[in-house]
Amino acid sequence: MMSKIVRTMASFLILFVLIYGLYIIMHGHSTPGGGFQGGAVVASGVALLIVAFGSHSIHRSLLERRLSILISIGLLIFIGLAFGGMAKTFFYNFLVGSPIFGHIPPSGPNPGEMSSGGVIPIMDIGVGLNVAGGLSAILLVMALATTVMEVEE
Amino acid sequence: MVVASLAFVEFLVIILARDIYLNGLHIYTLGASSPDLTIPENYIVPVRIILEVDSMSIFMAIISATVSLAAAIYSLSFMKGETGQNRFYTLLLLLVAGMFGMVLTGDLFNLFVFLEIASIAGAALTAFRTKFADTAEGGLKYIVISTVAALMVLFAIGIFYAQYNLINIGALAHVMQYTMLDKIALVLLAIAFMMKLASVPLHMWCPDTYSVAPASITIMLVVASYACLYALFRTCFTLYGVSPDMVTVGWIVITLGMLTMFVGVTMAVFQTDIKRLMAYHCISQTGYMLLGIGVGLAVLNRPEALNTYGIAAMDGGIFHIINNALYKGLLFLTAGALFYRTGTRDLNRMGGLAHKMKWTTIFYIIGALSISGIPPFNGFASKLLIYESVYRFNPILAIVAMITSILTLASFTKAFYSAFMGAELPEYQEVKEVPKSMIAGMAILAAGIIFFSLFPGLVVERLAHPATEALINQGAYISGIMGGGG
Amino acid sequence: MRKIAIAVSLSIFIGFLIATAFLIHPFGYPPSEMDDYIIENTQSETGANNAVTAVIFDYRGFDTLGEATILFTAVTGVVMLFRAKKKREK
Amino acid sequence: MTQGIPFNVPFLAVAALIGIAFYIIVSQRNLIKLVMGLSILASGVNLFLITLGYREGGVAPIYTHAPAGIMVLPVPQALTLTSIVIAVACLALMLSMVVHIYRHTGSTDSEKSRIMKG
Amino acid sequence: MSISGLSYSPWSPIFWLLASVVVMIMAYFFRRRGQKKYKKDTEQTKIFLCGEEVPEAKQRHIRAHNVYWGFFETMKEYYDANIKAHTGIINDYIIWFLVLIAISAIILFIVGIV
Repeated sequence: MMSKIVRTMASFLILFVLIYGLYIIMHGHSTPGGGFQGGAVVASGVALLIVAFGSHSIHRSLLERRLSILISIGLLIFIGLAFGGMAKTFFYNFLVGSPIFGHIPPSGPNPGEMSSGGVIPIMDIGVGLNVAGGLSAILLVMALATTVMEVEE
Repeated sequence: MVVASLAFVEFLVIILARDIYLNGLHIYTLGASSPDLTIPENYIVPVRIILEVDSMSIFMAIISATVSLAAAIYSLSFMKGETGQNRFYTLLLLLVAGMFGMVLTGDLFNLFVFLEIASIAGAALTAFRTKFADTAEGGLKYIVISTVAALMVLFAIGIFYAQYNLINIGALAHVMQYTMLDKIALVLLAIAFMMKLASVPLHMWCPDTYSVAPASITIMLVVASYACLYALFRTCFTLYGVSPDMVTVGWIVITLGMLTMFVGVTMAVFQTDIKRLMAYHCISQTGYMLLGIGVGLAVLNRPEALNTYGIAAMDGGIFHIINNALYKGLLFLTAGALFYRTGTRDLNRMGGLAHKMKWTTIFYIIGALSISGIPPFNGFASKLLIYESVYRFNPILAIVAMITSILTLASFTKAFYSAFMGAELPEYQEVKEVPKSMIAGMAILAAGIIFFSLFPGLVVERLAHPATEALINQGAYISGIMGGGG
Repeated sequence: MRKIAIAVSLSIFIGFLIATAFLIHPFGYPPSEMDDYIIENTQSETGANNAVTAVIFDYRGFDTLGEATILFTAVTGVVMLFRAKKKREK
Repeated sequence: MTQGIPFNVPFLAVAALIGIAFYIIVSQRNLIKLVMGLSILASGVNLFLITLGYREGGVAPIYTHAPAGIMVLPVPQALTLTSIVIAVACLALMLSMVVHIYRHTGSTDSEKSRIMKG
Repeated sequence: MSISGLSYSPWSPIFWLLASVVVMIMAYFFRRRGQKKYKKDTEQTKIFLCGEEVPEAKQRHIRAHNVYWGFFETMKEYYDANIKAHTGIINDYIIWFLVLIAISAIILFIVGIV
């Protein structure tokens, strides 16, 4: 538990961190970034909260069981999309050319579009959930475990 | 549910195996518009990840599926009463997935990824019983060793990528020029995999890890280390093939194999902890495989020697892998059964348990006779193949292998005597036979041993020999990827 | 004894690493058959502008699946390792 | 080979990083330092992978608002991303095991905290 | 090839199985010729030790540590060196790894030149 200034700033900054992370996840197919990077940014927001408020008060609202559900959902999205292309092969990008995200951008440098990339944006979201949940769960559990030990001694 | 899924996997593997023996090598390109499209249209090198399954891969897959099925059935009652069971089974399935990925993939980087999956799942499972003091130590040793080995593998992959801009095994073998950099990569890959499969003098993590893991996990770790053995074979035979230094590499492998056999077994005789004793045996049995394969590697460039005894040596080495996975698994499971009922792994504190645990004793006897190479059992069949062929290569090696076998018998007699024989000790009056599912898990492996003992010729011809052919036939593997002439 | 072993083997190992550094292609001029194909065909095959993301999720999607699985494994392992402690707390 | 950076300096940096990492791993008895050494080793290998993909004067392989010119290779970047996540996963597991070892034995020294030998 | 030799040679498992069946039948016949008066849980099953007091089960059992004592005593130097090498310290495992990489790299290097 840090001082009041840190806590106020953390609760203010966490919004920006989360929005930035979501932006990186959503725009992975057209700008630098992607599921892993955005997920890591979101997890760093959780780390900020843990540092500011202490792991026990975070643990009250963010159980690691719910985080593991998040991880599983992300992984299931990913695997489901991979199986979606099963008509041709595993991991076949079956959404390219279809109405959803199917737009193929002109070749060469261009301004970039949201609705391109086939399954890639959705996979980004799945992996983003997975990484954000996973790294937050690791941080939370290890923070809890170490603080409990300090209390005992 | 876990058992059902693993049984289903076993079923799928057997179907795939039958198909492969009938039709040869299988290719699956992930993400292409057709599974056979290994190289994109109008292009020269493969871009996507390719799964490539030949007889050797499916041989290892059969071992993994069988042993993990037995381990899962065994765990049902072995793990009863522990907390965190759902996570235990999740990790067990992930370990199986890692092993399957390692043996079925045709891509080096993918091999690295699955190696790490198997390592992390294995290390976490090793430290599963957190209430004991030594489990975390075993897990830490395993994961540190795995990480160092895996990073060296990754460095070698980087070297390949820098030279040829490829990470596919078949395509790399196609363009391999055997430069100085390739030699460095070969050393890194070979030694890293040797570290993972616990060859002397890199074996010291092995008893520490195997002895503290739950018994059903230990046998999975044994099979995971054989998946690394498979990776070593792939590196030496398929990736480097008939390059001129293979004689040297073969002799390095033979030397390490001899050291592994001898040091492993002599240290095993000394142990008083039953699972450490078995872990040292595991090391020494790995030496047989390295010896058989090393002889094959050393004569790879001489066709007449290869045909007279090289192939037989490799058959023996590969047959020994599946034999050892079965009987070593059985022995570790009996050790787990002893631990389950007595609560100790220390042989000094055991005795007279044969009066109470009849099935465990019978399974132990089967496993011990088999591992020591007593004639009717399958351990003898594979050892005989190795002795006969290695004797023609170099008699001294065969003699050391026989001494190792004798010492193996000696140490298992010691363990048998002190754990099962003797008077009924007062502190074990309450001991009962282990629950049914543990017996079922052991019975699967014992049935495998008996089947292999009765029909060794059949197994060698149907399972081990195609695997050897697949290893030697580098051209077929390459042409699977590159198509046509290879 | 241990210090001599460390010194000798480490120096030989670093020697080989430096040899690798000199033997490898000059920095900035790698061979690029596979990557040229990816750079050229990313947009038409996957529809993504970002070639790295295209490699991660399309060309080498199986690796990414393995990687996500590794993260899942690590989370499962860490949560499992610290389970007993939390039970005692409650 | 002539213009740009002479003597493959980035690869020499990789060699130095891996050498330092191995020195830490073999000489430091503190388990936390050992884990730090492994982390440095992972960074060294990642640096090696990422330097492999660089092309003289190349831009990032992203077509959105890209300036004209050659692009650096995308595959090493993807491989590095994978290996970074793997390193993080290993690190988390190793640290939690070190915490357990410290709880049981009260020491993070690899010689004092060992139970098994021989 | 000696694969086929496995099924026809005297090492064939079927042959050994038959032999063990014969031995079992013989053992059964010898057993049938034994004393009929033997009964369980009477004085007959007690251990006879020249009339001495029979020690407790705990003392009767030879513990694992003492098995093969002579072997270890003979090979003392080998075992002392070996156990000294198995330190159980993680750092040493990595040292062995480096040493082995160095040795095998040098061997390959020299062979490549010669």
